[in-house]
Amino acid sequence: MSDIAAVATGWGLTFVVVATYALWVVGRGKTIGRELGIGKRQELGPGSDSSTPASS
Amino acid sequence: MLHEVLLVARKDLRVEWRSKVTIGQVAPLALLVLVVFAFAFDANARLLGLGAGGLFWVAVLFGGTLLIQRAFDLETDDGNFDAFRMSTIGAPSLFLGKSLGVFIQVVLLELVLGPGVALLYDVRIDDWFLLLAAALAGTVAFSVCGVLWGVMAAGVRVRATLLPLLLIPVLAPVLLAGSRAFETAFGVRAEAGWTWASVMFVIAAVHTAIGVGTFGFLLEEG
Amino acid sequence: MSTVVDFHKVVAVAGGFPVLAGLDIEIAPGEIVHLRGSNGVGKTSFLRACAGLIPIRAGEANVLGFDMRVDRRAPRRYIGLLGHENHLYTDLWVREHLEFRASVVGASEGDVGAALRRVGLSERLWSVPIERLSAGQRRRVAIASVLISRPQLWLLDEPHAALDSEGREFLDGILIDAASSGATVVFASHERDVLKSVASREVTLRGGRLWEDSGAA
Amino acid sequence: MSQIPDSKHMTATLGTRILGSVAVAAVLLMTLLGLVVSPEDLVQGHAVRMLYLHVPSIWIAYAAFVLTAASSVLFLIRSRSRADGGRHHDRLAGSAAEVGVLFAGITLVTGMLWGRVTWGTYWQWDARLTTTVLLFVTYLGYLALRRLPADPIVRGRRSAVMALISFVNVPIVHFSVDWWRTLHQKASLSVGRRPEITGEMYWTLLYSTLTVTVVASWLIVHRYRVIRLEELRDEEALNALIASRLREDDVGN
Repeated sequence: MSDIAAVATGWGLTFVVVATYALWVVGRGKTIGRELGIGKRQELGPGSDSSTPASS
Repeated sequence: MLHEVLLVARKDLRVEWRSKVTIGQVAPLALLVLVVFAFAFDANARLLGLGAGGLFWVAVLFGGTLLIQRAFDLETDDGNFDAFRMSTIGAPSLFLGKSLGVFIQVVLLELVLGPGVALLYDVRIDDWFLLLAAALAGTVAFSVCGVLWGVMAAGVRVRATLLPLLLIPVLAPVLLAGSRAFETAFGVRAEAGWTWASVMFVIAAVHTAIGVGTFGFLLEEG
Repeated sequence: MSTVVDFHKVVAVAGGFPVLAGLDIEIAPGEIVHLRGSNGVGKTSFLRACAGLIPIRAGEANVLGFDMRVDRRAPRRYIGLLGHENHLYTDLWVREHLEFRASVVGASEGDVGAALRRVGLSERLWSVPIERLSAGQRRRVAIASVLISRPQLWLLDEPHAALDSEGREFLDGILIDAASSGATVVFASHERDVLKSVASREVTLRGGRLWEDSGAA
Repeated sequence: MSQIPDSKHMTATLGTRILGSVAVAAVLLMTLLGLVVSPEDLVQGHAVRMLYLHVPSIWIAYAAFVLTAASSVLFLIRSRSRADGGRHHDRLAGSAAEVGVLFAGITLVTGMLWGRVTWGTYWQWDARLTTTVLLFVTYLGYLALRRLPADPIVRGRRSAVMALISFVNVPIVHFSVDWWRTLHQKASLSVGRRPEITGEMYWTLLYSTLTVTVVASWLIVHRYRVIRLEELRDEEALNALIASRLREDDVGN
């Protein structure tokens, strides 16, 4: 395997995996949020909810 | 507290005495594993001699995991954990008692496996003292880790598959240290076998401390 | 202590389901309470909540004077629980099992024999592995295991199940003795007629709460 | 009885939206820097570009497992005194572990590809690779334990104890494996030591580490919220069930 092919595979796999995971997490959040009837008021104010971790 | 520890351990050993699962089933099975290793290595006496220390501990791990499973199945089969929860026996005593019971059964298993390895793989022992110390340390570490994870998987429907998955990564250092220490004791590796043995003592001590501290959390339901 | 069990609007959840939903009940010392109701009304859960094995989600619960919301382990040592399961080590001999249970609660060897005789288990069965016993005989061993700890509060889940009529008579005798010596008994059972004699009070649960109560005798 | 507390911060908030946008922009720049701008290494050639993923990933994996362990300890010692029963710490532990496993997996894959080019083999029984694979499997087990159906408190305690043991085990595993074999390139980014990767490559690595940290934080925050939402949904269903049970017999009583 050439070094360029290896780098391309590594970066490609990483991007696909992280993106898939991110989409899954967001999608699941949206689905459950919709079930609970929330998530539409999301633009309200900055994140000051003490029970979620700091949005660093 | 010592009284309670001994009570629990004695009960487990009496169950073993009546059911003879360790001696009658697990030990022969582990011996069989030793034979299978010879197939895997094409009965190459040199390879088997070099790997004897490691193969011993792999066989102990295999048989020991079954023993741990068994030690907790006999508590969950007929709701005996409820009886423990209702009793005055403290969680640390239960942890230490179960560990002691498992320890003695694993020692029994090793008493069968040890001669098996020595005979089948043609091993000569250079350093008996190191061998026994390493066996002791490794077995204590195995027992306390096993009981700690055993209670986590106890009563769960998927326990048979979950327990090895949880147990083996944690026991990897024990496996590594035990193998190296045994190899030194067998004279096939000129390396600090005693240091490996002390690694196992440290692992045993750490997990004993964690077990005594957290077993109560694991026992309580809800 | 005026009440042994004092539940007020208790809600308890087990397995993601509200098994007790606003249960109100008071039980006085010396009572023999027969819990009735069809499957899934919360009989078992009530017994387990009394034993502190299920956490209380809402409401007030006191057992033997201990607040179960603060420490539900505290009263356990005074409670004898017999669940659906027998809590037996089936590999052990009957006597060995009882000896283990006895030594946990600090009872003597003599108590073992006394308890086994009390449940009517003939001496030839004492040195037999429990797994060879019939279901009814195992139930008797389980009852003997509870008896040996001399609990102040007996919580029995379907104790009569699997027992023959002789076994039931033994059990009834044990319960009456326990109650007359000041202990309290709560048992769950479907069977109505057999037990009328022994129970001093009948309580019917429905939907995780009290439905009918014959009142203290 | 049934209400949804502070529901407005459950999915996206302004804060995490900004964080997410920053993450996307940073990743684009990181790709540019890592794949185009930064030079080839004299010895490793293009393979050095793998380290811009490999090194930050293992850093994130370890950081996430530290977070899991710290949250688990807090859960064990504080759960009784907290109003939420320690659920906050439990959720944090769970989401961090999942992200940690993700990045440990990425570490392994990139490491193996790097090894194929540099060492000529996918796998060396080298101390750090071996430690990482054990870590990966350990935390896969942790996630398996978390997935078991159980009462939330029971599951929380069980997984907290497991996280604690797993974490205590990390140095033990590392030490013993390290002692067993050492073959790996020395740590690439370390404080107080002259880095072996220098110049533009060093800065690219540093920047990638920062970027991956941002991405991982975003993932953890969102994963946390999903766990929270799931719990909320279960709680809602349970409260509705309790309410209906409390109502249903009112007439008869």
